[in-house]
Amino acid sequence: MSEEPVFDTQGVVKKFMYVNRRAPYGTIYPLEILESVLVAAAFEQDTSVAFLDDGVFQIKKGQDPKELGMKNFSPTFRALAGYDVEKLYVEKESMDARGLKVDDFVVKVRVVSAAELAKLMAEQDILITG
Amino acid sequence: MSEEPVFDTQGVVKKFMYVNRRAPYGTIYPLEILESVLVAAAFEQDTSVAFLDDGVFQIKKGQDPKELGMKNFSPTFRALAGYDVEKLYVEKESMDARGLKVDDFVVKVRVVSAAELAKLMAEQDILITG
Amino acid sequence: MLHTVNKSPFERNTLDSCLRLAVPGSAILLIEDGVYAALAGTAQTAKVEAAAKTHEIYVLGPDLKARGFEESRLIGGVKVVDYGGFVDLAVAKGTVNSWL
Amino acid sequence: MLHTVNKSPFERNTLDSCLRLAVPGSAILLIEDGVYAALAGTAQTAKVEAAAKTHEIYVLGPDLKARGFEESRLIGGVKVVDYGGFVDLAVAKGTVNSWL
Amino acid sequence: MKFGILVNEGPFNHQASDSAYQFAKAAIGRGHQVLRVFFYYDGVNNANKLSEPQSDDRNLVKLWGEMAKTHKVDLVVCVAAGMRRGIKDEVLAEGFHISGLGQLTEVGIAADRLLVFGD
Amino acid sequence: MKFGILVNEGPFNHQASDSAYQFAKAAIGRGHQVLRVFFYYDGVNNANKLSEPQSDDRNLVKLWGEMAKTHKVDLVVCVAAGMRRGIKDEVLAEGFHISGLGQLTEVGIAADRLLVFGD
Repeated sequence: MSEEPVFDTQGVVKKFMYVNRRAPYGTIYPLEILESVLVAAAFEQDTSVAFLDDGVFQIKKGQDPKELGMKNFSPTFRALAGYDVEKLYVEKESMDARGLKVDDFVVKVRVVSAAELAKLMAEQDILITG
Repeated sequence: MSEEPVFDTQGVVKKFMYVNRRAPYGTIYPLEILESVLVAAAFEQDTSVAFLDDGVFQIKKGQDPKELGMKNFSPTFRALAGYDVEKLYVEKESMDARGLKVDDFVVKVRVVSAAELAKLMAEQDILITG
Repeated sequence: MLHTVNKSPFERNTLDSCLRLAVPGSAILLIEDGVYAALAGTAQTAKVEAAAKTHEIYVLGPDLKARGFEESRLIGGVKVVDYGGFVDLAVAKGTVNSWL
Repeated sequence: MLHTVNKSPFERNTLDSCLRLAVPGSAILLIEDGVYAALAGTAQTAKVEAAAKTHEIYVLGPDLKARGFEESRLIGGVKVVDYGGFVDLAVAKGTVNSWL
Repeated sequence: MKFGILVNEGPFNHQASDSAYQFAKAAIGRGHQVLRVFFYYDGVNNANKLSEPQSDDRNLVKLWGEMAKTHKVDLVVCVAAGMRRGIKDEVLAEGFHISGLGQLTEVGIAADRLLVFGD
Repeated sequence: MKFGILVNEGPFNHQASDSAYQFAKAAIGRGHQVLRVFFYYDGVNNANKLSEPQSDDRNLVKLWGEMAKTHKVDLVVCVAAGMRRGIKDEVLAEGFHISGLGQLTEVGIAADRLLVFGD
């Protein structure tokens, strides 16, 4: 095993935005990226999550993948608030194109236009897509 | 190791069509599927390859991935004729949308319309997409 | 023939290719992320409704349920099947093409 | 900001999403199968030409060469860079978003 | 009826392996026979015996192995795809064996239907 | 400048790992520092020491290991993603080590830029 370097990150707070563009269950990205969101929050970074494109399906209410033998990870989104991740953005254009309404979501989100989200993205230090 | 069953395939000739829809180098599917085409031909099956969607880029002339450290596998398409795989179809709609002409290809192909290719697909016993 | 489509029509071109290359009368089964194509009231609905006039459209129930959608949100005329129904379709319809 | 797009615009919606979410003036680098978006004379050309009016569009040369296309087939105004140029763009343009 | 199945993706990352498994299970449940499952491309990762999913998650490597044992389904890992990706005898799970692409063509010929599951 | 790199896909199947490697090489060539490469999702397969590509093909597992050694690039395999996919100490290639997701956040904080390569 190699030696593990430790970087000096003391007191630095950066803007981390997770860019969630994929549908749940078809691939594992939405599940695994969520673990990373929680860790960034635990490191006390200024963490936000943007749901756009098929990513808006990640927070659809009523998910039940039991018959597939898979885990329903959508309740974890509700746990984000407990980690102070309250900046959850949904792009309006993506939501509308998919026939979804705010009532369809398992968490409280802020619906923003593509132009607003573009501005928010441009303000970040770190953008993580998965 | 489990015992390996042997199926009785003596004298059976089926229509195998390979449905190549992906661009080369971005993923390995086009390279690996080609090995399977050669094997089907070696088993003396009635083997054909359809290039449609981004699959038409697989047979573009002049590929040179040396700088990426990758292998140029496009010359193998020319070897198909030696294995009696002469049924190479290119869908015209896909070719036109990508601005490609017959002169752009490394092999001689038969250009067919979507309607013609649909009919050919419906006549197959086995369709392999990769 | 049976065609399966496993990708979201919002993300990829596979459904379009399937609709272009499926001969009239063949069956199309939407599985995995492909099930989103079966929803009413989306930007993809009109295309799928038009396709339903010339093709039988099926959707895999367990995949729909996993993603949190009830049958009431589906386009009219789309039939829901389980994995057993998927097997039956593969038996009944002849050669299968997976639009990957 | 620098945006990278690594998927073919004929196959996926990533370029569309990038163009919708990239603020005017940001740079877009086409890599891997994304390089096909830089070709002139295709069904995607008009969209990319329009985008080139508000964004700087770059294409990764080694990926273009791998796929058998010469610079003469590119849309006018698209700049070709090598991996060193990719690094320079990441340095110069600030935060990087990969449209995966 | 006799089925052959081709799996193009590894477990977990894509749903392909899950769908293939559920289809095979349902086919057997309907009284059909699944002659062989051929693992190609990243599909070879289905045969990695070191795979250790979380305790409340499904374990596809094991599920495939059990199906092979109970229902005599032949599980073949493509040798060339496996070499490239490091799926070799050292990590091969029970119920799988490594062989050549001829095994895919063979099951295509022998089966009434070949189904492909992938990305 | 200091770079962090996130790799989401395994070698060979997608070009992502190649692109990440070429980018890292070019960054080092330009005099920059690559602090850490974090392998997540199927990216953990980049650390499988059993990987044996054809003799005329590139060997990404080795190339990453050599870069780690020569240029002090820290190569981290996500422990959770690796467990699931069977990338554990038994098959871990030289130059890589297994650790938690905190290592990704940490390099995001410490680096001037974080680049993601994936499917």
